[in-house]
Amino acid sequence: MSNAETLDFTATEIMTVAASRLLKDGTVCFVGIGLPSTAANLARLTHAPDVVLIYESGPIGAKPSVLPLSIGDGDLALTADTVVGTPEIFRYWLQGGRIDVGFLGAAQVDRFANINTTVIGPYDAPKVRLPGAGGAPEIASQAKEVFIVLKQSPKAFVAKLPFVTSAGHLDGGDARARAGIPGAGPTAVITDLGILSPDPMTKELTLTGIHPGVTVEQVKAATGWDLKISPDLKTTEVPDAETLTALRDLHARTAAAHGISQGLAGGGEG
Amino acid sequence: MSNAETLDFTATEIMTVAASRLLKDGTVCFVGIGLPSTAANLARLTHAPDVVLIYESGPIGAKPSVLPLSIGDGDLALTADTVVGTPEIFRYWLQGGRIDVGFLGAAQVDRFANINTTVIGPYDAPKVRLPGAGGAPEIASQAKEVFIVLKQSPKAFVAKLPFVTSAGHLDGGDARARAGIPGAGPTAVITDLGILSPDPMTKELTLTGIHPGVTVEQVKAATGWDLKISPDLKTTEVPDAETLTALRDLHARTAAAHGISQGLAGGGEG
Amino acid sequence: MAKITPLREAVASLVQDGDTVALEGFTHLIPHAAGHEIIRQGRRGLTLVRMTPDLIYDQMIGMGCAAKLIFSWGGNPGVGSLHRFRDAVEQGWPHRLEIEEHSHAGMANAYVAGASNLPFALLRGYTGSDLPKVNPNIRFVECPFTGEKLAAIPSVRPDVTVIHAQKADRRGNVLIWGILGVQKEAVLAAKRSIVTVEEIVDDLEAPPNACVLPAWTLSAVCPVPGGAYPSYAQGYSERDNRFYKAWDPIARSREDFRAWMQRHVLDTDDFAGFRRVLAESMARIMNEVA
Amino acid sequence: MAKITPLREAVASLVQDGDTVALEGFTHLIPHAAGHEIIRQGRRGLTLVRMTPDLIYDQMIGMGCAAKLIFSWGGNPGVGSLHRFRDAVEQGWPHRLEIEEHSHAGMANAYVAGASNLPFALLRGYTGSDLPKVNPNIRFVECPFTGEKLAAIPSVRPDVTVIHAQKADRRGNVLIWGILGVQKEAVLAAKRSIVTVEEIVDDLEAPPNACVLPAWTLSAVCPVPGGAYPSYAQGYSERDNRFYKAWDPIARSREDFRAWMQRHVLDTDDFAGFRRVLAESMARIMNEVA
Repeated sequence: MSNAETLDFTATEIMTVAASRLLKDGTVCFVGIGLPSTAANLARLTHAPDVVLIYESGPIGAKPSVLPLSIGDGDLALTADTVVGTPEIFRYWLQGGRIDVGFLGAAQVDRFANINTTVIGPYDAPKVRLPGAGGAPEIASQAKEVFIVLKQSPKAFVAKLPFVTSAGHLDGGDARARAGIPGAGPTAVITDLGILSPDPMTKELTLTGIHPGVTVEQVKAATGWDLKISPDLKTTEVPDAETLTALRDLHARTAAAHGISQGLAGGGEG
Repeated sequence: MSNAETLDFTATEIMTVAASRLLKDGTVCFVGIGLPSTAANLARLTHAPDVVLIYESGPIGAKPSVLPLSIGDGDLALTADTVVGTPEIFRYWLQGGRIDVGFLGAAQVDRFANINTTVIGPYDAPKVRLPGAGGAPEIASQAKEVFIVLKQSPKAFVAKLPFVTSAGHLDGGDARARAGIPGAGPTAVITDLGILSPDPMTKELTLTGIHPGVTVEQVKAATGWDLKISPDLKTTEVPDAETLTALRDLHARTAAAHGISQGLAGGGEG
Repeated sequence: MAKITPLREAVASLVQDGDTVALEGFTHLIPHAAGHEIIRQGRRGLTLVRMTPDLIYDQMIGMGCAAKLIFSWGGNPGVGSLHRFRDAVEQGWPHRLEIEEHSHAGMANAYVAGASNLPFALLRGYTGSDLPKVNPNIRFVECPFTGEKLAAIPSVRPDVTVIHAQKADRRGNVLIWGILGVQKEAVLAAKRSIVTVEEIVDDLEAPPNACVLPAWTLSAVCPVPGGAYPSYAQGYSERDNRFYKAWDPIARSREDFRAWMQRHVLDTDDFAGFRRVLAESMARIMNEVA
Repeated sequence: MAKITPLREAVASLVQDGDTVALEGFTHLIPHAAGHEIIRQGRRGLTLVRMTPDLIYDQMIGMGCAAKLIFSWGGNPGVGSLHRFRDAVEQGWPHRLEIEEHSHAGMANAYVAGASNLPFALLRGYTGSDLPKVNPNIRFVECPFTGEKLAAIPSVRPDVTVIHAQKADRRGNVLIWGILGVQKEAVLAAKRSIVTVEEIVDDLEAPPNACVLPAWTLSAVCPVPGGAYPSYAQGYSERDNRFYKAWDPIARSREDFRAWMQRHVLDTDDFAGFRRVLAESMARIMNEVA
């Protein structure tokens, strides 16, 4: 590990590795495309070979050798244990209560880990029209727990969302349970600066982990509310050489297979 | 045809042939096991090669070379265009409104072609417990029209049923439409003695066809109500040699394939 | 996660007295071996669920395993009545059997609703039928958009679902093909599940979009070749139509039934034992019914 | 019963101004050729339905075909925004676009309800989301057994559904495999349907339990090899990820978009013509975005 500490890695890489580490082996994971898919597949290729990856397009137990660029890439189908129709995914598998972890991206989150992917500005006259809900509202409510991964900035981490697309902890405290929403909701928000977790009582997102080389002031500056810092703040373990190699190989294979630059392997459903 | 008129045939054979003739080529038919299945397959093997046979166990477009003894015989699966799950059969195909003809058997029918397959005697203390509804209630209400085939006797053709399992024309007249039931309901009841059809206005079952060699008195004696006779009563055309041969070959193939006597090829789901 | 285990252990650990149990199979793949094992282990007070209760439920009911039956068609397919089922309903022998009766469409939708974690199934059903008069679990709801009245019945959520399938791989993933019935829904609707299989293979060789139940959705996978007999497993065996016919006279009398069950099921160790004893008596049975 | 017919004739006879039209495909098998033909024939006032409106809907919206969009996720998958969709919603160009917005679970269930001839879909959905505040077609019903509150949304029942599939036989039976999305439900929910296919074969060679749409459930089957481009057809072609990336700068400006559509779609006779002109311009486009 002392060796690995001298490695260079990007902020996106440590975000991906940190997110990946949260996935335990054998977990059944409903995977959003983009960063969640990268992190989930990295977990599968490293410490969690038996993680079960389910994509909303239908593959169950997908084991892609390269990253899918869309939620319905052929490699997902060819490597899966089975491919069912999209209605069945949402009915028997997600609503059926079979998902341990929902792994989501987001355009914006608020201090209670509610998610906006719908609009910036008023719904009827939006400043920016975002893609919309996709699978997230029901993933956020029906998976046993939810991990959210997105880059941290004041525009993305806002005190109050213009639109709640998918429920996190609503107004905090026991609001989620009172609303009759099953599942623990978001238990971790993994960013390029650190890891935020809901306070056990208030459910307000609190900085519990910080990536090496990042200062608390940097994280606070990238957050649109007065971010609370856990008294037990931990510094994220740096990615080891093996994991970094696995991640970079995965990206290289993906770029080669899809015949495009890595930049395209970003986010989005479809 | 003059040749055929000299042929011997049994009452069951002419019932089967008469029922078979009602199925037009290209019809999509939801088939009950037993006599309906025999008649439907005879139609497919003679005048209606493009009839589409759907069985509740899942086969769509089944083309069995021998008669199935149960609703889920392997030959149905192997010869079908596709085999779907039973829920899909009832949801997308029957309830979806895709069935032209529902072809049913029955233990009892009443004067308005309502069907009983549940109990003789009171429901809570039945004299005879019959097998129950199976697919019939929704076939009877959702197929565009319904053919019923059963042997005629005073015990089977009763003025009033102890239990209405599946709706025919309810109390007659426009009762069915008023109850919001789609589909034309039973348009023909084919028996070993003749064919009964609902009166266009009252919907009371009326003798419209009589098999050769059968008398009107015989039919009346086999009916538990004062059976009306159509002024336009037609004598059933005798089965031609080709059709009879096709039917007998089908039974012979069935007996040989299933290694049993023909008697078993009777009725029943399962 | 599926444990690959002998059937006896699976039934011992997963099926409890008083459970709601669905043994499903639509003519094809009926889990007879598992039904016999439940009888051998003397389970009582079960609520049995099945669209088409046939011989195996006739046996379980006659042997006193069942307190209640939820069903839509109970008969000996291609032959006639289930005499033990009728005796229970008509005469209360060996004890009273509560029944909850639906149509196939109702039951199939109730399994779908169970697999979907919905509390009730919604369908266009039961219109004009007397079934809603005798089954308080058939209710009606109004469409909030059109005002139409639609039938509603409670989901089926068994404690245990038991099915038979063609094969499993060594991790416990199961492939079913041919007539699928409601088995997938019945498994996904249940808290626990047992799948008996014809064989365990290295690779399922499942075609794209095949009906595969991943190992992590199952509790136990038990190799029982021929475990559907007298039902069949497509690609492995044929339905033994003679046995369905032979069952009729056996089940007609309480005494003959009890003696037959004692000799063929209670006094045998497992399904292989049942098949051996049955082979011995089959020639005689066949002569009697011929 | 499916007529095997050229795509131009199918669109001319089956898609009318003002229709509710669903072009479905989940990344895989998106019917781009059919979308182009609808644009070429100048259809107007359509209510477009699709879970994941992507490039082809961006084109149809930008060309003024759509009055309304019913959807759950609108973006350029793996790239970013749909600029024509955003321009319509944010600026009302080329005219106002009404939107009815759901979640994927809602849309998928609405197609299932449509295929099942139910007036509404029942799901556990939208809890805690603001979507019910902006979409009056998201309502709630009570379970008549447990009293639980469940979401209800109207069925999707398109006038026409359009999909792309791998192959049809000469009778018009269609086989789809791989990622299936909601295509089967979308076809069965619709009054009329058009299926473009990679090829017409003598025998589908469908595995047991494959996703087959019988000819009698379809209106028209149209051979259009590569008709999903830049989407893909498993077993026939790969997704052209470069085109998805190239689309971003083309769609950013109204003028560039119009010029591109004129040259590549309006001025070409059919999808083969589109592919020829695109091949000519692709090298240049690729250079520009590199």
